[in-house]
Amino acid sequence: MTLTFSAALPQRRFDVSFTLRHGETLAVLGPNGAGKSTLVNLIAGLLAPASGHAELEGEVLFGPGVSTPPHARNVALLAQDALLFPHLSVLENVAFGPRSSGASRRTARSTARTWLAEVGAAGFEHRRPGELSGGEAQRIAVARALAAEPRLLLLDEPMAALDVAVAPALRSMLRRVLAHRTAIIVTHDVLDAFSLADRVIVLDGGRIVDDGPTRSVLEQPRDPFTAGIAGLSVLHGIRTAEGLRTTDGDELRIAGGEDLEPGSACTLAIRPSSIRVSASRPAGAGNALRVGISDVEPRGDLVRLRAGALAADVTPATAADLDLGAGSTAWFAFRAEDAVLYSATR
Amino acid sequence: MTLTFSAALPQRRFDVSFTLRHGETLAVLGPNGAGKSTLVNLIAGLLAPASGHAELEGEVLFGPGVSTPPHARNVALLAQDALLFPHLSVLENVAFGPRSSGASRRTARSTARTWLAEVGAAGFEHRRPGELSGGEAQRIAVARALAAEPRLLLLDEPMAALDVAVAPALRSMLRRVLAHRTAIIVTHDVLDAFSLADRVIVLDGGRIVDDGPTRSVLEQPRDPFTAGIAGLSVLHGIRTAEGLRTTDGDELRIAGGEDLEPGSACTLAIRPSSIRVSASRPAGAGNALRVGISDVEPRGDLVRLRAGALAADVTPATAADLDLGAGSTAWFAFRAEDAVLYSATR
Amino acid sequence: MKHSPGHARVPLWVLAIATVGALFVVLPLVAIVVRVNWGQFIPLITSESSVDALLLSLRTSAVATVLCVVFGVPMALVLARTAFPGQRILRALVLLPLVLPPVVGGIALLYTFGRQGLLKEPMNLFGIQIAFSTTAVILAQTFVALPFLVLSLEGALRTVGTRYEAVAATLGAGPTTVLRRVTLPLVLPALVSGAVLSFARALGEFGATLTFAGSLQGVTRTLPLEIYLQRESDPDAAVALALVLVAVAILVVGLANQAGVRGRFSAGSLS
Amino acid sequence: MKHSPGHARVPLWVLAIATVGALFVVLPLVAIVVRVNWGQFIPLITSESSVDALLLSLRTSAVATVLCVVFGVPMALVLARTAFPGQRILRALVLLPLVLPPVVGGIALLYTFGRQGLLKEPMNLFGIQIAFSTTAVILAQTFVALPFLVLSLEGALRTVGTRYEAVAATLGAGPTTVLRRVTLPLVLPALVSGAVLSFARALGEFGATLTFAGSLQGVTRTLPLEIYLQRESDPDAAVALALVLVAVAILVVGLANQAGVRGRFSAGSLS
Amino acid sequence: SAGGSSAPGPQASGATSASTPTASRATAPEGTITVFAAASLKATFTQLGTEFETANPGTTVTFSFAGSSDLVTQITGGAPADVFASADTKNMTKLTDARLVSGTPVNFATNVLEIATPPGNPAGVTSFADLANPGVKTVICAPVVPCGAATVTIETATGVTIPAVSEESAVTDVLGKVSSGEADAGLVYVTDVQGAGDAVQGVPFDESGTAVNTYPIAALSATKSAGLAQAFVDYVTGTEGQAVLSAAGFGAP
Ligand SMILES: Nc1ncnc2c1ncn2[C@@H]1O[C@H](COP(=O)(O)OP(=O)(O)OP(=O)(O)O)[C@@H](O)[C@H]1O
Ligand SMILES: Nc1ncnc2c1ncn2[C@@H]1O[C@H](COP(=O)(O)OP(=O)(O)OP(=O)(O)O)[C@@H](O)[C@H]1O
Ligand SMILES: [Mg+2]
Ligand SMILES: [Mg+2]
Repeated sequence: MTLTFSAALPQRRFDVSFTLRHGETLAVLGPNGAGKSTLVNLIAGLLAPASGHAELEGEVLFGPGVSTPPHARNVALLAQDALLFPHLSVLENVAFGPRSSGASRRTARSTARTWLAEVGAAGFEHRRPGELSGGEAQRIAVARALAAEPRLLLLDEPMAALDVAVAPALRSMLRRVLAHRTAIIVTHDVLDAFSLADRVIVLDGGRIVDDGPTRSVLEQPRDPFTAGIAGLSVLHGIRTAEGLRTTDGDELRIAGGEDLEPGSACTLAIRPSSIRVSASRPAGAGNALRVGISDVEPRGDLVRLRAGALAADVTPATAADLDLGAGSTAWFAFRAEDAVLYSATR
Repeated sequence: MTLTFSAALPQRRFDVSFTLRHGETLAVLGPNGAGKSTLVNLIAGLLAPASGHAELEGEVLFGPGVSTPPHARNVALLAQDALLFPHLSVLENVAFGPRSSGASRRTARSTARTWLAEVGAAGFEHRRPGELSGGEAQRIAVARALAAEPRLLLLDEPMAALDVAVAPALRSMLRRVLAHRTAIIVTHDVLDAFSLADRVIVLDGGRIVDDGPTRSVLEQPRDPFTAGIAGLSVLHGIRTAEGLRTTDGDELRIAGGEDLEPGSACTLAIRPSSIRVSASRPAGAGNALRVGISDVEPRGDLVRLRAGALAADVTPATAADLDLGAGSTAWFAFRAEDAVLYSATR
Repeated sequence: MKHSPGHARVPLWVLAIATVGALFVVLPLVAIVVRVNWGQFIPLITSESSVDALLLSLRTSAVATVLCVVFGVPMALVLARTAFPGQRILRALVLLPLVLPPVVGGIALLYTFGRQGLLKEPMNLFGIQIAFSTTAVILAQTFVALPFLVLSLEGALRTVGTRYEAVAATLGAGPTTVLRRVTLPLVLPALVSGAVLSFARALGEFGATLTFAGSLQGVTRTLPLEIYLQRESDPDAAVALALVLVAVAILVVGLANQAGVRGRFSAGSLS
Repeated sequence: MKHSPGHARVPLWVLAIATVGALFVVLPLVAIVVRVNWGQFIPLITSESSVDALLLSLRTSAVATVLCVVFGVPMALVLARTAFPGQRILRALVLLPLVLPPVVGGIALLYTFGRQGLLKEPMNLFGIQIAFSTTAVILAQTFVALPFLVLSLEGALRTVGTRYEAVAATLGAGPTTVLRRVTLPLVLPALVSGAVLSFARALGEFGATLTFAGSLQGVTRTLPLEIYLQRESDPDAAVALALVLVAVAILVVGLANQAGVRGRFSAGSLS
Repeated sequence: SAGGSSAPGPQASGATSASTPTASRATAPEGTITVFAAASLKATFTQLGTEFETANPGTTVTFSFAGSSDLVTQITGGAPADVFASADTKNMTKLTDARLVSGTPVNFATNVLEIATPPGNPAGVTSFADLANPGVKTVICAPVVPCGAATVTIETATGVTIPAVSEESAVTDVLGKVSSGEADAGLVYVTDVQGAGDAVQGVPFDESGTAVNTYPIAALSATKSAGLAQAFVDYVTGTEGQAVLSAAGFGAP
């Protein structure tokens, strides 16, 4: 294990343990206030835990009575704010890490130039941070963290301020770089998780609520938050002979999931595009649920209807025909073969 | 017109004019450094233009020799940074606007409570900004801007730090609120534009490169940036009898677009999911282009292949079969009826 | 970062040098304490003239501090938030009372507010007589203490920047509201420490008072003047009184620090 | 905001009060200028003793300022960046030389570094003789000027916060590197203005020097002492010299301001 | 000014016998001495020093002028003084008590009080009794300093009580208040009035004889140039010295 981490911080109701292998990239997902930034700040040494123990490549980061200072941890952190040093030029900002680890001014600058080119900011070398737009500053901050060549790279929402024209380029650069690195990336974007991470942990309220390989966590999400960012709806319930009895008492017929014990806790996932919406109970033997619409959200050529944890995409024409609005009721139906059933425990 | 705006700021190569009707919500899109924040700061009075003139509901904001101070403009700005006043509690932060416009402490607080509830932050009233996570702070900042009840509301990427669990709720709240308001929202997210804005302007390099109703701008994008965030690929060319001759010289057959003059400049838009990818020229009379793959990006259950301005989504299995990587070549094919052809000028 | 790790934030060599510096300031105090005639301490400091001097000093310094805040805050704001030709010269002039040997400062005040001074005519017109009055003491103290407030506040205003003020303005707050509800609260710690500095400087003021206001028990003879006078006849009393002055100063500074710390907020955290 | 709109940033009433405050500081200077015997000005200020005094003042104040920076920066860092029991008391003690009437300060120094002082034995051991030498002048000036540097720097350090230092640490910069490349550059404007304040205070120092260092031409008689002495016999010369002191101070402060402004960067912008 | 071009280096302040650049001619007595003298002696002693140096080539006399009690504090604290000239006997006694004086101090001058008024005497003060008028703003020395003690003595002798607006701690400060026109009258020494020239106007009064202030001078035991120090003391108390002092308004001892 490259990183073993276990720490508690009761003031923030934070208590998390996990390990990370060498070269592995971990995505940390979770809603606002889940403790994602707390986690990376603890590893970086900017916060001290109340109790716990962490090691990186055999060296103790913190433990009972010990705490390695941040600069000796070999961990670089890119925070939500770019926090470029306002008194240094962009080039000197990026050269800061190499200089700090003893490189000559010349070497540090050429390293910095390389990384600036990598993030597509080669022309900004002599600007001051105050003269950059929000996204530009964030790109420079990415370059600065990478130029420090840390053993463990921590990225706290590095793409938050990036536009779609820049994000793919930066994402593919990060993918190239993170392939050889141990890294933890905090993100709200499922695409970052898919394209950058080998593994995902999902935090909520300061605890790990899901943990596993990226694909299985995101395709078989255990909780509504993960389902939400994966673009799925989930329903929880008990395995029955035919399929699932939901916690609301609806009986559903589902194909697959034969390996699951009847009576065991199960989760069902379904894409919003697989759900058909109608005003009255649809004819036929398919699965159908009577739901109250909680929200109607236009999404370009479609309209997304939310009903609690479930979502359905319909055309604007359908939405208008059914005269659906928040507060009205409708029937959501789907075919047995469109849903995925899996165990509620990983 | 509620807002007429025309301003130039040569230091930032910024030169933009537009008007906004009462109750209209305008989305401002554009890559990093396009001048979006510059635009809103000019309207808010935090930047002074080199030249230009602007009026809001008949009152001059700025003009040759005049400049209304920010506090008298009746314009509230929510910036990219939350910038909550660190010395005030969350409640006092939100009550700041009402207090400033003369409300009693009591009234201002109750207004503040209302708006805090609207953004789902009712429990945070007595916290200090230093004790909030990034996303929590941003939600409070939204409430603070709304509580000021401005004539014009400026939102500079209000959702940038929000997670997917919170964003839909906030977005539907904003939709409700913006329906009765004149507002300008800077965003990188096409969903914000679709769900909140009546009209869109696209900035690039300090100029307006596209302008029009939300749907037409996003569904018939003129430039690659807009196409990118709308999830489309665009090709530019000249209308021919059968379809389009691209700027690269490829001849394409396209259904529709009969109203376009042969020989006129046209744009073709297509979804990445409508493109089939093969290693050799596909049989049949469909449209096919030989392209060099520039990037391969895993996206959950799909892989997105980028080839210049074009993108295609394939399954990981297909990607593996074709052994595609950055630098390899492939054929992109699509059916005539899957593409949309429209005039390059709006 | 509120919960900062326990490890030292400053290099060790910094700690070492700081210790030497602190000793340099603290040792002289120790030297005074050692020399005090403790047997006679209470009678020495409770003599009528000593008590009069202490009370006068506290009263005048308090009023001078208020004047410093009233005039110093606007001056700092003008220096930090506006730009006009000659501003640099004005800032240098405001520093003047710091560099002026107090005796020269006293002469300058005399030449200005004295009976034969620059403002002789307007003052005669209103029948104002400042010389040899407690008012003169307060003026002298304000004159030497004002720069402390202006400079510490101006620095803080520049460091805080104008971002929060800009946000407040877009929320509809006029300049006065911004000042009252955003700017001043943000620089409160600096304002408190500037006021404490001013108070301390006013409390210790000697030369300008002597030259400008004279030295009459209960009217113009502040504690430093009393100490100076006692030295002639009774060095023990002078040392004892000096210690009282030090104690009062430490008390005030300590209390103000506490208030300042309570009013201080974390400037933000990394995440 | 770099390109701030042209409208005034401060309310008008603030401007009005600030003007009154500025007049209060500037008028006494005008009064002095008016009283100078301009016909005799050059001969008065170029007498040998005056030139000696001016040169001595500049030399000692420069050395004192260097000492203030050397010891004051670490002290400010320790006060702003560490927490230890008794820190509040230490901060109050550092303020001490501000409140101590300079004469008392001089006595305290004499009690510490004098022939019969607290450090008599270690100093005799090394054969060090400080009192009544130029070294004593420098010590006295450093003693009174040190708090200026410490306090203005400590305030700036607190205002800047530790976010940038935290980022630098995660990039591998050790405490000394962080100090040199991040902390000090960020507070450079405050450091410069603190040093200027110290220099100005050292230049104007009078009471402690007189008591601790004596008044020997070319050795310990600095400009303020010369002015005090001249006043007795030749008030014209005293006023002329006072004006020279003021001019030197304004020059230094002006130059430093310029340097400070050049070194100052915008603390960030809204967007 | 005093001391000529002989600005002694720091080492000279610790060792008074050290040679200085101007003391290269080898004649006896030679060397450098430092004289600590009361501030009121500045003008006369500066002149005496120059004359002494001319009379004794190869010698240098430097001065440190301050209030007598300041000087006593400094000498007690180890200041490198060879000769001390005090403005009163009380301060000299402090030094003899501390055994810092070699031999016995010699009185070399006396001084009496005089009324000083601004030029033109705006309040029309003509006698000591006029000072009792509350309309006359009078500044005097505080009783604890020599000139103040003298004032009290005269007040007691005459039965006149002065409602002073200020009790200063030094003659200089009294003089400053008067010369600036701030006060209508001040009580200072005759020599101070004379030394201030046109800045003030003197009003002598008969009762001044009831309080005569005596100036003692002595060589100090710490001196390393006892011969030169004694030579200077002798010079001051001798005919040349007395002539200069009496020209400045001092009385004979
Ligand atoms: N300085 C602080 N003091 C006390 N509590 C804090 C502080 N900073 C954050 N918290 C609390 O700790 C919890 C975790 O915060 P954290 O910043 O780690 O969340 P996050 O997962 O990074 O959220 P986001 O997605 O909004 O950045 C939240 O409940 C937050 O309110
Ligand atoms: N203070 C400044 N001084 C000079 N140029 C600046 C300053 N701030 C921004 N710029 C430049 O002005 C241009 C527009 O910046 P602006 O902040 O408006 O971009 P933006 O569209 O908001 O970008 P983003 O999406 O990254 O926030 C950019 O080229 C930027 O480099
Ligand atoms: Mg966070
Ligand atoms: Mg922006």
